[in-house]
Amino acid sequence: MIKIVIAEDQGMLLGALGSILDLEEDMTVIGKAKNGQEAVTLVNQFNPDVCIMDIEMPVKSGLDAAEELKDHPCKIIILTTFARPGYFERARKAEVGGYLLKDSPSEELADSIRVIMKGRRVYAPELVDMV
Amino acid sequence: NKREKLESQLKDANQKISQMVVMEERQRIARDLHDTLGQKLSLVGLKSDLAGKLIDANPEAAKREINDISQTSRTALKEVREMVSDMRGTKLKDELIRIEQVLKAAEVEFTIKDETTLEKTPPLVENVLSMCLKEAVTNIVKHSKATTCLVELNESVDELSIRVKDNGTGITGKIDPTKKNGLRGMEERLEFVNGTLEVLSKEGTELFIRVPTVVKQVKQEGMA
Amino acid sequence: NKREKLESQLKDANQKISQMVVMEERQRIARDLHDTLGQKLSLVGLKSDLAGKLIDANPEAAKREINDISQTSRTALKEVREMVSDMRGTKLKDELIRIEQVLKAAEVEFTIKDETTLEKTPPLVENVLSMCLKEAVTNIVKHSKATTCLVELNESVDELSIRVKDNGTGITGKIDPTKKNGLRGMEERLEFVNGTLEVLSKEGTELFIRVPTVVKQVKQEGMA
Ligand SMILES: Nc1ncnc2c1ncn2[C@@H]1O[C@H](COP(=O)(O)OP(=O)(O)OP(=O)(O)O)[C@@H](O)[C@H]1O
Ligand SMILES: Nc1ncnc2c1ncn2[C@@H]1O[C@H](COP(=O)(O)OP(=O)(O)OP(=O)(O)O)[C@@H](O)[C@H]1O
Ligand SMILES: [K+]
Ligand SMILES: [Mg+2]
Ligand SMILES: [Mg+2]
Ligand SMILES: [Mg+2]
Repeated sequence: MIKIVIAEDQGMLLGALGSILDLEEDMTVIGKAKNGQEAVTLVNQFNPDVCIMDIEMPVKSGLDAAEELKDHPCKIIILTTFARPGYFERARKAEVGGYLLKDSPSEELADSIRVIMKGRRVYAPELVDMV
Repeated sequence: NKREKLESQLKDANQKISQMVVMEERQRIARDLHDTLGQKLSLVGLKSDLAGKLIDANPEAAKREINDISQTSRTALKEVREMVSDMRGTKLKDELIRIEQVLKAAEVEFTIKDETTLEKTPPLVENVLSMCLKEAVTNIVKHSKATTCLVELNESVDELSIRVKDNGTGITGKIDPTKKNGLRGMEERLEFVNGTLEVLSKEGTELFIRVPTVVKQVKQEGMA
Repeated sequence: NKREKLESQLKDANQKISQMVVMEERQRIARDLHDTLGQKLSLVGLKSDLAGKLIDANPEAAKREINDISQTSRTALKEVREMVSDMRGTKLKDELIRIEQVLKAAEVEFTIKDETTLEKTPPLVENVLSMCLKEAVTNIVKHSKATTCLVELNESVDELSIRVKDNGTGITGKIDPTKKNGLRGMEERLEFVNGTLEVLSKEGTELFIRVPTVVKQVKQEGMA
């Protein structure tokens, strides 16, 4: 079972992401955070396999949280809508497992999570192109 | 030839400025778009996936998701509309409705003769004309003491015109151009689309606004 | 004074043009937005209502509607993304990262010396420089057979410069300006921000790009 923590400040999005991943047979969402700070706390507390992060959140951004969790065995996946200058570079330096589009089809997201669990990195070309 | 050289430098300069300004404007709009729409469209995408998965096992939950989708897409549409209408400026026909309300509130009897379709009128021209109409009516309400106002719009092959006539005091006294912006602003913006403003003050005030139908972007004549 | 009058006219003209251009650009984007996004969001709204109604009577049909919603919302977002990226232009620091990746993939050893903060560099200048850098590196990968590439950025009080040097074949033979656009395009865009391009071909190719830091909107010298 792949244990997942999700951090997203938009409530409905957080709920939808959680439900959709919970429907996958090999995944379970064990925690939901509303900002990067909560995400860091949940990851340290529950040791999930994967933490999915939005970038722009109050208190602490997803990128800040990812940097903080760089040495934690939990794999970080950043989800974002548009490329913003400098974001990809920071994500890469934080050695995140994935840098994906928020609107990637849920099948694709689930597949990416499985691939990232095997140690590979997955970057959405739409986001890398615009670095 | 000195003058020719000057004009060509002017053209160059204008081109540079135009492009610079366009880029800055695009960046501003891009930022706006990003924040409002991206989130909502992502949400719709995710929720539709979720609804699809729930439909057999839990149709009631699927309905709730579909309901959220409906709400979210409509909010997003409303935002797009607002953004678009902000960007577009005011339509002349909308301004006509607005001035009707303003005059009604001021108890000025309003007559309108509108023969225009505005089919070929560029948005920029419409925007300038709306602004002129608005200022003309604001002046009537503020200064004229008029009891009637007539607005006449005409369209011919080569020009569009608006006449705004009131039966008030007429413009009395000298206008101090350092203090008053309304009429001067109208003239400036009209010049922009090669239009003209005539002001008549006789049995009330009459403004006659004319704009040629084909807009030349830059006035090259009489520059130097 | 004639010259002063002329300069002030020029300033006025520039201001007017800027305003006009912004308005036109906004209207163009507004039209695009309306056409691409407005349509799709309306469709999503309608289809979500339909799906809600079908869910009990015909769940398979409801699934098809939901599937359409999923597709439509993602296409819409893709379009917005493309629009935003077209609009935004590229930051120089981002382009530096991009070329590093490109050169790495092409197995060209990359050295960079960057002393710039770009704090006062206008977006337009950054965009032009990014474009030049991108083209210079594309040329190295395409034509030079180089094994090393050096990029040096410098900022002084009054200018910003970029040197791009490779150890490849150098530019051999004549350039046919009707076929080749890269170097010419660089020159043209640089001219736009009063910049210059020098090309040296000796032990490889060296491009030297210079842009004055204070972009004078209009060259005032030698005006009259
Ligand atoms: N319809 C009118 N009837 C009578 N007087 C008018 C009318 N329109 C304008 N005026 C006179 O002309 C003057 C100049 O008008 P203008 O619109 O330029 O400035 P304003 O309305 O006083 O100030 P602003 O438009 O900048 O708020 C007014 O102050 C007023 O005295
Ligand atoms: N770094 C370089 N090393 C060797 N030759 C070069 C280099 N840069 C340019 N050239 C030569 O100069 C020519 C013109 O370059 P330019 O960028 O203008 O056109 P292009 O790259 O051939 O086509 P385009 O840029 O329009 O795709 C090239 O065709 C190539 O022969
Ligand atoms: K599960
Ligand atoms: Mg967020
Ligand atoms: Mg006024
Ligand atoms: Mg080239």
